Amino acid sequence: MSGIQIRGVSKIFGAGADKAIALVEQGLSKAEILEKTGCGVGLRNITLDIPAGEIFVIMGLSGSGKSTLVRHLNRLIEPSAGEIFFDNTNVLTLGRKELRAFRTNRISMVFQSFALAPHKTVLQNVIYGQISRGTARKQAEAIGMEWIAKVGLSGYEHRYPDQLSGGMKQRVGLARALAADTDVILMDEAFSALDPLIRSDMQDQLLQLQRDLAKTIVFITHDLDEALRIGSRIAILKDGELVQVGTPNDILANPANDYVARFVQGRTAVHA
Amino acid sequence: MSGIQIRGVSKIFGAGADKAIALVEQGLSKAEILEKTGCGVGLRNITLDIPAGEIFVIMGLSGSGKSTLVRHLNRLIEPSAGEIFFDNTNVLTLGRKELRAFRTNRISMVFQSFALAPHKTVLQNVIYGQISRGTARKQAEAIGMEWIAKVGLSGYEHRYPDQLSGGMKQRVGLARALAADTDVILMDEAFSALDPLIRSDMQDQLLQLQRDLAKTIVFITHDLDEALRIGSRIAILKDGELVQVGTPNDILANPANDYVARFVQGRTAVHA
Amino acid sequence: MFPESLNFSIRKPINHFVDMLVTNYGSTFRAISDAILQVLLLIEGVLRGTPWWVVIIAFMVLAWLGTRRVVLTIGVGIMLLVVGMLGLWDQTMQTLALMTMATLISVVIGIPLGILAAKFRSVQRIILPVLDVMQTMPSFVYLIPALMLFGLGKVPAVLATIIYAVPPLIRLTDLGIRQVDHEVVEASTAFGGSPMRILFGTELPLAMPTIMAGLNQTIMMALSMVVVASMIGARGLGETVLNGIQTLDVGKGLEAGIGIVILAIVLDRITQGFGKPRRFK
Amino acid sequence: MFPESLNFSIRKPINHFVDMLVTNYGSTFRAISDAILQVLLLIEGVLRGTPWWVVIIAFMVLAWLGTRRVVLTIGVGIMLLVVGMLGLWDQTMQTLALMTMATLISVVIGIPLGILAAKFRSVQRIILPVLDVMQTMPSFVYLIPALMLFGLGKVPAVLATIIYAVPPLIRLTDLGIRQVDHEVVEASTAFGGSPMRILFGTELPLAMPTIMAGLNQTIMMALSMVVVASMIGARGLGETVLNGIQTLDVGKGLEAGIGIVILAIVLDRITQGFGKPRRFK
Amino acid sequence: SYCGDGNTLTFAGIGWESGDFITKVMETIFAKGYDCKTDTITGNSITLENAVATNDVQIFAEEWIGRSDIWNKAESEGKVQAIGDTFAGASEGWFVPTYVVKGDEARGIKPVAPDLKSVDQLKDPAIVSLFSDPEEPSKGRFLNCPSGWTCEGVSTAKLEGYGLGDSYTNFRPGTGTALDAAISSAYKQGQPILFYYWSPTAIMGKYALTQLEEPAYSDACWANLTDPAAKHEAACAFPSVKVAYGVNSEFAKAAPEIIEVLAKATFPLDQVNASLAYMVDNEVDAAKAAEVFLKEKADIWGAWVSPEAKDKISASLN
Ligand SMILES: Nc1ncnc2c1ncn2[C@@H]1O[C@H](COP(=O)(O)OP(=O)(O)OP(=O)(O)O)[C@@H](O)[C@H]1O
Ligand SMILES: Nc1ncnc2c1ncn2[C@@H]1O[C@H](COP(=O)(O)OP(=O)(O)OP(=O)(O)O)[C@@H](O)[C@H]1O
Ligand SMILES: N[C@@H](Cc1c[nH]c[nH+]1)C(=O)O
Ligand SMILES: [Mg+2]
Ligand SMILES: [Mg+2]
Repeated sequence: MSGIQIRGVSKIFGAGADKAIALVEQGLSKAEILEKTGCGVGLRNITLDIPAGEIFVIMGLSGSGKSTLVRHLNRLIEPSAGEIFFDNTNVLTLGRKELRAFRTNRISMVFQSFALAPHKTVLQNVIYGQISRGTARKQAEAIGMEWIAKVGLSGYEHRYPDQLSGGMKQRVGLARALAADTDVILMDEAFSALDPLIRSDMQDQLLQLQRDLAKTIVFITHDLDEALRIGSRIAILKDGELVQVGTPNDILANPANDYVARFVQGRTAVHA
Repeated sequence: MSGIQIRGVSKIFGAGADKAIALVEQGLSKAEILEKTGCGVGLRNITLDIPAGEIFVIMGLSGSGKSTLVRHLNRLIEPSAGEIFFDNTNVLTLGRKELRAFRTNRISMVFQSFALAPHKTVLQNVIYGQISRGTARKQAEAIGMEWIAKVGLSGYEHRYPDQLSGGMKQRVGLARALAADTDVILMDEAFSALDPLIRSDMQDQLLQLQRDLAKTIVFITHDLDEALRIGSRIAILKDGELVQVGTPNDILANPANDYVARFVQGRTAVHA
Repeated sequence: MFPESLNFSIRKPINHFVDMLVTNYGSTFRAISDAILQVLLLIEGVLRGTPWWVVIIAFMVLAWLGTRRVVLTIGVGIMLLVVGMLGLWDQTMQTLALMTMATLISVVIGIPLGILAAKFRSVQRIILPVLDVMQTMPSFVYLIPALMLFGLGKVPAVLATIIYAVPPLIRLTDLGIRQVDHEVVEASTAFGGSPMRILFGTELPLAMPTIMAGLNQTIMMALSMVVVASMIGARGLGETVLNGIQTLDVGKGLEAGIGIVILAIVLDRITQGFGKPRRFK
Repeated sequence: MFPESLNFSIRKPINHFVDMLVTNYGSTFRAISDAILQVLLLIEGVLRGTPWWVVIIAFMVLAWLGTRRVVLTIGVGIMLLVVGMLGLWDQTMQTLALMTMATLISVVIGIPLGILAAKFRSVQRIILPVLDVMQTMPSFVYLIPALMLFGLGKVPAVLATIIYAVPPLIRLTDLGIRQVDHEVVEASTAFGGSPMRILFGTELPLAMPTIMAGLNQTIMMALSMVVVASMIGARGLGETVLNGIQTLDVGKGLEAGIGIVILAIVLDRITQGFGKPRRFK
Repeated sequence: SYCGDGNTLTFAGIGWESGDFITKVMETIFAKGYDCKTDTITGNSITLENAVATNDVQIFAEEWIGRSDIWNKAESEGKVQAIGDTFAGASEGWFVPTYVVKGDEARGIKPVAPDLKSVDQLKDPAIVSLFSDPEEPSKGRFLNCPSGWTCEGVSTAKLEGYGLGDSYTNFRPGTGTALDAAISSAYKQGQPILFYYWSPTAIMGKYALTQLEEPAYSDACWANLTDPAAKHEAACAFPSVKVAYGVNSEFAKAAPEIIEVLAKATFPLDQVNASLAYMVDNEVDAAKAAEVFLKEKADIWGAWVSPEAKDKISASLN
């Protein structure tokens, strides 16, 4: 297991990406490029190693490109430039079949906006990954029920998403990703809608997963406490750029710049 | 200004609410009722006073009925039982016209799931409340641009929601509610998708609003720090029931029961 | 087969009823008919009175305004030119007048009814079987009495076209509005949007793709009625088709048929263009 | 009007082409025709051979299975009984056989084509104008050559019905799939769903209301072709309508028209029932 | 006069070839010779007959008298009347293509039923299988007149009267067009086909057809055949038909000068056939055939009109 390597990845949204990417290289700011070309800069020239078997936390301002970055890892988004390696194979060169196999077996995701199938019950949503992989329905359901219980939704397995509260939907998304039992789990603000009790419970489960099964977890959060608690390593983004990567202590002790310092200031007192 | 009084409000979701409400009165648990009738218990017999001019925080486990409760306040949901008074008028007896006037002038809302109009630009979304009220478009746009700037989205005013990140969408929802300039603002996890910097900025703005303009703000959050920082009063829900209401210090000092104690335990050390 | 002892028939009462209508109210219906006819003749007069190249340019301008697509705009011009070159210009203008009127009335009737059906379950309950009847009752069954009441020609043709063509617009307006994301509507409601504002500002724009699919079907079905229209004496392309097929002249029928298809495509592309939100043009 | 000097005509070549086809390839087409006919006769044989009450019960059972609604099930029974009592049982069964076949083939062709159109812009580009032609080219223009090639009767009737009725199904399948929430599809993709699984598990179920609106239109339009079908010799209700209107017997035409409407409603309600997700039954 | 008062003279735009041709001729005569504003409204015959009754249409140029219910009713109510004879000698009957009986060497078709002469031979199983109906292979197919025409009822009655009901399907195409298409298709492919047809028509002129013999016409037999309620135990040939100009009665009163022309305007049957053949051979439409007829046959139509009208018409043709 050699983790994920991101090499020089940039992403431009909108038509005319070529022109915009040239401006990116000239070092124009995100706002300037938006004004000049109408293109949004999602990421600019990110190079980053995500080691296997760790919980890797990504933080940053709203709109700084966190979701965009993790969506590159399972190729929901194609980069405008750059390369991504997963266990030394370039993810961008995978054929359609390989990509599918990669997605079923190696990588799963919790979506920031939940993205549940509205026509499926909680249980059907949760076992989607297993079924895609070809697991027998019975067995998949057993796995699914287990995870539904673990996220505290027992009794709701035959309900539909529109009958659930926001946090419950998020937990369905969580159970779906966890039930898929992949090596890597991408978690885009996966706990943002949870109350503190359930949230800390979930954090514990995540830590346990990582410890027992050596899962690689890429975790986006806005909660510094959470980041410090579960992250082996933290990356901080700003306006699509990588500002700093390091262990929690590194970052608390030596913030790379003012931005990072402000970002972590609230908590330094508590944990440093 | 005499705030909002909630009197014995219960809400049952699903067909056969009558039967379920009888069971609620017999004191059966939410899970039992779900199993017996297939009905979800949203709220059970809530009686609560929300004073005017305060930031009133609602907390509770995911699925405990917080969203359901605030949706009663602007009558997006009709209660199965109970009454709601706003400045001493029963909201439930408002006619269609009065209800509309009430919504345009008195109460606005930030939705947990954002609920932005996908076919409208950021600006058009933000000024919706003002336009509904009959403000001239020019003036409404001036107000809108101001709030867009305040939530940090300048430059995005002519973008569409699907071009924004999660947190940016949430800020559009926020700006929409604030631009409506109503006496009461319902905020359903309005900051959940924001990073700490923007979040604390928003908290400051909220406090300022409350102080300067004496707005009544009903604020749902999962972040105890936030609740303690901005809340004049905190209510805690569990399984649709009101467990405790009080000032932050009350609750930290004298948790009504074990549940509340566990809920606040993480932070007691810091703030008590 | 089915036992004859159970049979009953409504033939005679219906026939007597029709007879009675014709005998006693014929003149009333004629008066109505004349009023409609005046409007029709006006549209037709304009279309036929204008030089052909002005009409073509006008349509190209419309296509451009609606779609902002160069290829399509030129395509519209070429297609209309082909119609002219096939020697069908005058017939095409007559058919166009009829179809424009029928389509306009269909929109004016169809969208509001579709909205009502979406808003009130009771309206939907009543309207759906009526639409089934309108779409499947063979036109001639009601055309014959209509003919006796309104006389031969354009007026019953417009009526029949509307009856046949309006249902998909109603159905798809209904469907489109019902499918609009409930949360977005809820947000508009929460901000005190009036029913009208919600309808025009949120529901209709979001339902637009489905409604436009309905309008597309309405136009297609209206143009599929052109031949039936000329069976009851409406001039235009249908007449040429009818003449072609009655004399087994497939080529002649095909030429006029092509004219009808071109009209359909031109009307459809222009209306679809106007229905598309500006953002995606 | 349009200057005659610009005119051209495709009449003669077309007519000669049709002549040539009929003269030289008549037997090939006849063979195809016979194959289709066998299937049709089989369906018809079953429907006409079964006692009427068995047919009614079978339809009621289907209605129940599809909708689980008592009133509707009884309604279907009563409507079919009315058809029988109007003395139209045998004709209705003949028409039903034709319509069942046409609808089945339309579904088999229409939904896959709609899916392809939704998936590939190029397919959509090609298919849309073809659908315009299919819907608006007057049936008789292609029916005349068709019946010269396939012979008079049921086979060209089925073909014409399919040509006319399949477009809305294709269009609305296309639209429905395009409208499916992009995020849900993305989630399925992220979990490695195969294109087939995404299609059948996510896109089709979510597009179902729109696709069913298409099927509804297809059934309506198929039944609106019943009279045209009998103009080329297909037996059944259309023949009765035709006979009624050609002798100005509005009552007779109306009775048979009611039969057609009833068939439409019965077929529509049953298929809509099966298309509705179990959750909402 | 009617036209002089600015009235429009509207013709029924009847679609079949002879109707189309005659309408075009008469329209030109009145437009050019009598300065009428003329017009033609297309439609199927039933709607047009009705339109004559309501005076939306004034002249129906080829009305087969006494055969359409709607016409009969309008006539009995005095709303319409028949004027003159459009042509004499129209005929109808049951036909097979001549190659069925005699073969066609040029096309390599062998006679499949060399002895077939009369309707009573149709019962012969060999003949039945010759005309086999693909939709009901055990029976033969008799291609009747279009559904709803008077001739359809009569031929249906005859089928019963000749005892052919069990061995033939009574196949009614819905329209004349379908009937024509079926006949031309079979003819071009050299297939056997048994059908009802009439003259004058383009098909009759274009194809070699053989009429099957039937028992002699009698009034009693005809009365039985035309009564749909009666039982038909025997049958007989069609009578000769009267084809006339159908006009609205009010119009007839208002326009005696036009009625006078119509009363005289009888087309010789062979002339109609010749014009129809001209249309087919040269692939031209009825308008062209009418023009040629007017140019070349002034001796025929000249007798129908006043001398000055004749001059005006002739002048307009050059
Ligand atoms: N439309 C609905 N149909 C059925 N049950 C519903 C519906 N909406 C909410 N519920 C149920 O009501 C309960 C309370 O939901 P609510 O959305 O109020 O929770 P919440 O406190 O806001 O939770 P969260 O923090 O997760 O947003 C939940 O058990 C939920 O399943
Ligand atoms: N589909 C899109 N089209 C155009 N711009 C986009 C699109 N998706 C994202 N962006 C832009 O890319 C930038 C980064 O977005 P991203 O969703 O990655 O932010 P994020 O860091 O996840 O923010 P948040 O914390 O708010 O979720 C934003 O400026 C956004 O406007
Ligand atoms: N349609 C008329 C005239 C006609 C007979 N044959 C051909 N045309 C009839 O049935 O009597
Ligand atoms: Mg994000
Ligand atoms: Mg909530």
